[in-house]
Amino acid sequence: MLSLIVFLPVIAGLVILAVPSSQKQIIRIVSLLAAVAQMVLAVMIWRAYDPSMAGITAAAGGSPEGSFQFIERLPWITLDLGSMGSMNIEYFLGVDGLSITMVILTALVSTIGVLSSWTIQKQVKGYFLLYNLLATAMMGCFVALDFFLFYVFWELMLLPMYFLIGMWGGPNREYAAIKFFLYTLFGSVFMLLVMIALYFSVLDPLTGNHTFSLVAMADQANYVKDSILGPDNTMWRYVAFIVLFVGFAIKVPMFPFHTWLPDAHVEAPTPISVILAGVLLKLGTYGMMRINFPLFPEVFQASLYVIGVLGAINIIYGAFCALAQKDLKKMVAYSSISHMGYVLLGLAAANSEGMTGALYQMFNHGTITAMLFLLVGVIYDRAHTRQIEKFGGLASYMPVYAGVVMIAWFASLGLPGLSGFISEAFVFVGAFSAEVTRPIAMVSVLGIVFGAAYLLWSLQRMFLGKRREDAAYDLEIGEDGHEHIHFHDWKGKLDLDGRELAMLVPLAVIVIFLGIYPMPIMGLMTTSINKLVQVLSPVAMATLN
Amino acid sequence: MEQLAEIGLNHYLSISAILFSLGLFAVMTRRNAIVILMGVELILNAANINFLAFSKWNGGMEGVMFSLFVIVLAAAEAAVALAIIINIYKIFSSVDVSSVDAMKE
Amino acid sequence: MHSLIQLSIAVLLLPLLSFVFLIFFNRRLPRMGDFVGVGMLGLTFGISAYIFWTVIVQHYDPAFRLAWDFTWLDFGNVPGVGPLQIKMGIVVDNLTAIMLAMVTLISFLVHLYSTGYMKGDKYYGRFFAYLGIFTFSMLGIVLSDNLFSIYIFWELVGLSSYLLIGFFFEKDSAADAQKKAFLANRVGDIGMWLGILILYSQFHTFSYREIFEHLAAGEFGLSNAWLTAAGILLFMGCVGKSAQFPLHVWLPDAMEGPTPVSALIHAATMVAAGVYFVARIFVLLTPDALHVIAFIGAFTAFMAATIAITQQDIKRVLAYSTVSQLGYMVLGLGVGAYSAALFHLVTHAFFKACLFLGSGAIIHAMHHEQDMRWMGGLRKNMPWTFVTFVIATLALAGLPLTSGFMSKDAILAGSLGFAETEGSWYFYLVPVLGFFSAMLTAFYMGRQIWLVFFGESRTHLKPADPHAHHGAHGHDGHEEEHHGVHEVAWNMRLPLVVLATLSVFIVYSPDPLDGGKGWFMKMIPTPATVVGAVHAVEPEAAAAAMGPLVAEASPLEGHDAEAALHAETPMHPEAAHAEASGEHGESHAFADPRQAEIAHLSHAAHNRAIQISSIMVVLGIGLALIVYVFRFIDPDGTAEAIRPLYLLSFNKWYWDEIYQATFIKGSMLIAAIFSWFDRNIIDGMVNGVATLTRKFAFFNGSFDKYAVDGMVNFTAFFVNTSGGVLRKLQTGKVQTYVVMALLAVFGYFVYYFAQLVS
Amino acid sequence: MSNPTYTAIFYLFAAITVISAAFVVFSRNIIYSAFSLLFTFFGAAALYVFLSADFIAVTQVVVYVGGILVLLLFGVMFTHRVMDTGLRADVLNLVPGLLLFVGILGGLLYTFYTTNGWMPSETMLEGSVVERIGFETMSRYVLPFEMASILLLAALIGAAFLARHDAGNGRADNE
Repeated sequence: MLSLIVFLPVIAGLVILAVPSSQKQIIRIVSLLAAVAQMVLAVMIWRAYDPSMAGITAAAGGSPEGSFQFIERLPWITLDLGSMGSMNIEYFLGVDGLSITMVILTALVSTIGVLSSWTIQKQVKGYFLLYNLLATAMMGCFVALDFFLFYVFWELMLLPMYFLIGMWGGPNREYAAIKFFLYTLFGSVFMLLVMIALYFSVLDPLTGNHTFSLVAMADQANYVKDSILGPDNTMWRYVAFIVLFVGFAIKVPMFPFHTWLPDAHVEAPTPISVILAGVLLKLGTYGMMRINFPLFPEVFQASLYVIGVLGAINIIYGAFCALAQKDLKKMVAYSSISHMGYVLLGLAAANSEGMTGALYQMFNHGTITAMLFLLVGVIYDRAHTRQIEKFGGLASYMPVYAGVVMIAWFASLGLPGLSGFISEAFVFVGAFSAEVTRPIAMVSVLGIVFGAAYLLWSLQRMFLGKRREDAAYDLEIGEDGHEHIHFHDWKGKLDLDGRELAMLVPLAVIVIFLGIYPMPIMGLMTTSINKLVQVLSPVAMATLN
Repeated sequence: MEQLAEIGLNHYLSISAILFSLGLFAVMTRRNAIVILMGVELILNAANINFLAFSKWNGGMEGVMFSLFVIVLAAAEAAVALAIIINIYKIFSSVDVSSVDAMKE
Repeated sequence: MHSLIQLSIAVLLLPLLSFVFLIFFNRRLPRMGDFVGVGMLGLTFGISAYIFWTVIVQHYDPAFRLAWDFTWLDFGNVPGVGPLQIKMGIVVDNLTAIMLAMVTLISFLVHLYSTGYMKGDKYYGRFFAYLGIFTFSMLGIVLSDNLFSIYIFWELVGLSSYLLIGFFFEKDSAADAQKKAFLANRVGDIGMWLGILILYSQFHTFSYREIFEHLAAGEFGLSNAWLTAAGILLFMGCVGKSAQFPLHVWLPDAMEGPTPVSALIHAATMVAAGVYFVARIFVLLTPDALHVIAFIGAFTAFMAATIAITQQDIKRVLAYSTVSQLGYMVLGLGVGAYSAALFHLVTHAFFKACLFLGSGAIIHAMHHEQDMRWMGGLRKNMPWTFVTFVIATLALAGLPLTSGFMSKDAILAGSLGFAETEGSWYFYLVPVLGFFSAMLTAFYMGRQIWLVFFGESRTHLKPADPHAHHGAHGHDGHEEEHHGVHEVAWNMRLPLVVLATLSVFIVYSPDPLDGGKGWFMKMIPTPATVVGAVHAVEPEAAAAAMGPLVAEASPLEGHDAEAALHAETPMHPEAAHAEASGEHGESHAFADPRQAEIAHLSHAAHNRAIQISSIMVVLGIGLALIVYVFRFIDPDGTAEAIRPLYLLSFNKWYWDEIYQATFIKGSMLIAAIFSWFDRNIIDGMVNGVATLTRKFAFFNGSFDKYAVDGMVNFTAFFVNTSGGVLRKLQTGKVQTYVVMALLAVFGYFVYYFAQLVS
Repeated sequence: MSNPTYTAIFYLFAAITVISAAFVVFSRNIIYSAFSLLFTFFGAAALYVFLSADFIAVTQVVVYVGGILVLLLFGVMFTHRVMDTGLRADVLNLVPGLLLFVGILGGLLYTFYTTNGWMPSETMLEGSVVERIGFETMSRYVLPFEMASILLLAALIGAAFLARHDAGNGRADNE
């Protein structure tokens, strides 16, 4: 089941390979079918998922059965290293409350992304090949339970992303692509080292061999006493934690490693921005929750304050930077930085409310930011500019568009009744309940105000009032006597057309529904989050020692 | 001369080494694409001799089977390579590989 | 589920239904679906009236409380806390029943009124949809049984207020005003949110009832300063929403919205929600927090009254008057005059809605002229409006025989009692500011009545200005030159009459001089504080005092998520008993001596308050008559004489300018700095790293210029340079490659043999 | 294997193979190269017989001589006018080529003659292997066998497509 959902896009990619590149429509439809099938599978997994199973660590007795679900475990690569023993790498998939949420999000955003890619005209075949590869890599990252396998998918993601930005991007795309590539590569190189060190420090309790299994790694009892990352080797454990944290933080992206994000977003084509913000950023925080924290819980406990402060900086710094932007897409990019700060803050709270809020925020940010970038794409398609001051009074002329923008913008600024609010609220609830992060939470709430400020201000400048003198469109009086606007070389429908609605309306419905009743998603994660909190708690570590 | 009289493994290996080096030389130095192709055939034959010789002195069938597949491969390779050469000739009006340097820089 | 609960849920959801229906289908319906909105609200009001009738009139029970909730979020078995569920629910008690009736009545009347006022607007149907979502959110605030859901609805009314203020969004001023309103409210909201978090972090629940129980049991884990902080922070929500100083600046600007909206949201209901919320959490406010609230209320009442004197725009006068009256209510809560404050909330809602709708009728009739300088003499043209407007004005000014008189006097009496209880001289500032504001109120309302309705029409005096027409919203088609001003149609007149009727004393109390004899003050008694008891009395005594409550709570502990009706025991049975038999609503026994003292002294101060305030009101009206009717004093000349004071008032104490110069400019400056920092320092740091790397790599400074563009560009450059060298080898001749590869192989051979030999 | 006749025949075929191979490489005339390649293949086939691989030898003759060589000759004739004087094939990278030729040959021979541990097993391959090839092909090597057939098919189609008349132009039109 999981293999299927992971490799479906690649299968679609192979089919596309066989289709002549002139048959653009067939290529698109094949991709769409694969994405929809992936979506259907994700829903089936969701329906069959038992939320009472915890995940995170193995069940009693050391076996992942009974803790994880939909497990697929095969020996994959077994390398004989002579005197160093053998390298056992497994093909090990499974989901728990952390991953199932992300699996649903990935399937959803991938499908939206395919729809949004319909307008790509340049080298359609190559584009969709890379796109499908990317979809596989993302999904694989979320379901891999073997660190090596995770790493493979993690690196596999880089390549298509690099080309998708570098070939289908905006004018400065090569700079952005290389910047993205180097930043993330920088992070993952260190991850590789830690991964190998971990391998030699952990034994699988069932087989007695060294293992890459994340499930075994998450249990501190499995660490070899005198190994490099063994329980007594405090210094190296700190180093490993920090190195991993930086690796994931680059992806989040966390201040001060965030500068690749605005560049990448501004240059990337709309669907890639959607994927980037909707799924890729979550991999950073997902990695922290899955790998970074449970593997080094005592270091995590010691660094709560630092993580919290970094989260707060992200929130407020991102909001202020967004306030200063003139390019709409750049503003949305900085808002992403701000919103991912909430995730970090929630994680730093280290309690169930905060962590649930963080994970739920990851999901909601995925859907909301996807909407934001799609909406930016809609206006960019029409006007060929994203400068905020080139618009004005659009609400009169494009009412449906303005309505959807309203929903997305308000969801982003955390209006109750829309999903973003609940996650932000519980991030704050958690952060405030924890002694360590309480002062940080009190400062970070300012982010709510500034978030509202930049979003409302851009809303006002673009949609309210009347057309500006130097706007990117012309005003004309229609036959019915009303004023209409006209974009210079836009042949399509002025307001949202069917395809754009097909992307935006489901997202809007999800955002509203999950804002009113979050349990369908939140219910999946609570058991796992509680388990995670327990694994990370100082009490659990005290009993271990 | 005892060694020369007794036909051993090394004799075959020597022949194979000579054929291989000759084939390599052709591939390296000749400008004519067809001669290069011939060099490749020589290399393949050298390999075949090696396989069979080792197979004989080892008593197993692996080398024999492998050499069979090498021949199959050689046939396929020759067919495709010649097709490519003919195409090159059509485009460049020459089979001189040194003039086919569109990849330069 | 109790039928009243079912009806309350219906009341809550019907306006939402109206919103959803209208937002999607308004263009497909005849008359853009206004009948849907009006009909739904009529139905809602009918149900609310039934609830009111049942709860208050038919079966009045002082301890009446119905609650219903369901598990909204389930966090499972949380480590360190145990099973944790977040519940959502509604609660119906006496106060709720009154608020429900009030909100739905005014909302219904405003809907009806809007069918006339908004007629012909481009987005006519959308207007009713927005009114629907506003009514829904407001009823949500009223019915909420926990802090989380009240916060949700709190922000939702903020949203509907945002939408309605900016209803004429093509006007820049409206777009500015809506943004300002939302942001000012957000600032208040984060305070409120932090207050909620303080409470949640200790008790892991949002429910009022559970929080109060825990507090009463003395389980608050932090110091008392935190509890005071929680109270003040929660009050910040009220500061934002009820436009108290220092967040009052948004309310006058909110008058950019259509006038029915001003009546509904910015006068009667939403702004009163802040007061309602403080009343809900009243029992957890510590004395220190109450002092802060009292002073903020008093200062707001006074400041807004001074500003109202000099405003020219008819709606702005009313807006500042609203701020001032809200200050009264907050003051009332701060001094502990709980019943009086809520009483004033209700009476104010009716007469202020009447004033706004009346001003709307005038503006409508005057073709969107809002400046009072160009009105005058309207009493002949618009008799209905005139009469209702005057009645409401008298109520606002606090003249006897009106509702406003009773409620305002009760608050002022409370403030006197408060000052006497607290003792220090500066606590007397509260009643003094209150009485002085009463005078100012009478003055500026007298001025308004005179300028609008008396004298001769001054329409022709208006300087010709092409931009003066505010008819930007759909009246373009039939813009007429000024001809006769006529009375408005019945659908706008009816609400005025109803609201004016509700501003008369008899509705509330048979004794026009004492609101305490009326049903309202009797039925909404001051609840016993849960913190005062803890801090004033020994813990055991507190536990004993709250005995029935705690004992009753224990079976609820394991209460399941299912919807259930809690037939609960009274919060304070002895108080209820005393009240039912006693003559005055505030004479019942309190667990807290401070509350009892205030209640006692307030009652004693009642007559004094009536005397002083009557004198003040007469002074105010007299002054208005002297200045504007008899013209003994020339208003313009006086303004010149006290020019600094006049300017201070006219420019609204310069708060807008101060905020503009500090917070807004400051934020933009920080934003610019951070953005610059991001581009230059952070990326610059990356560049710095690049420079270092380069220095290590080539200890030769001649490559300097290649590394300027940062590590990223440097890497590209490095690849480029080495590629430049290597591409010399790239002849494009396959055979050269073969040779090179073989040379490498040969090199390996040599190495291998060398190894072998050695 | 000390039979002197046997040894003599071996040396004969070895000489044919090596000398004709050298002729293939060093001949300036491509037609001569092609024909001497024929002898090389024959020689190699004979050596296969010595190595008890009679089936391979026959295959060698059939495939190489009958197939590949004919193909090569076709190639020569397609691309050159027969016996053209300008048919001389020039040489590239002569010096490094010769250097490598000598070096690699020397290296290989040195390795062969200094390595003593080739460890021939006790049993040597004797007699005909045709039957055993049949068994192996249908049992252990059935998958490679099938794949080889697919490869051949693919190569066939690919070669036909590539060499098709105006193949390049036709593709360009479709784009």
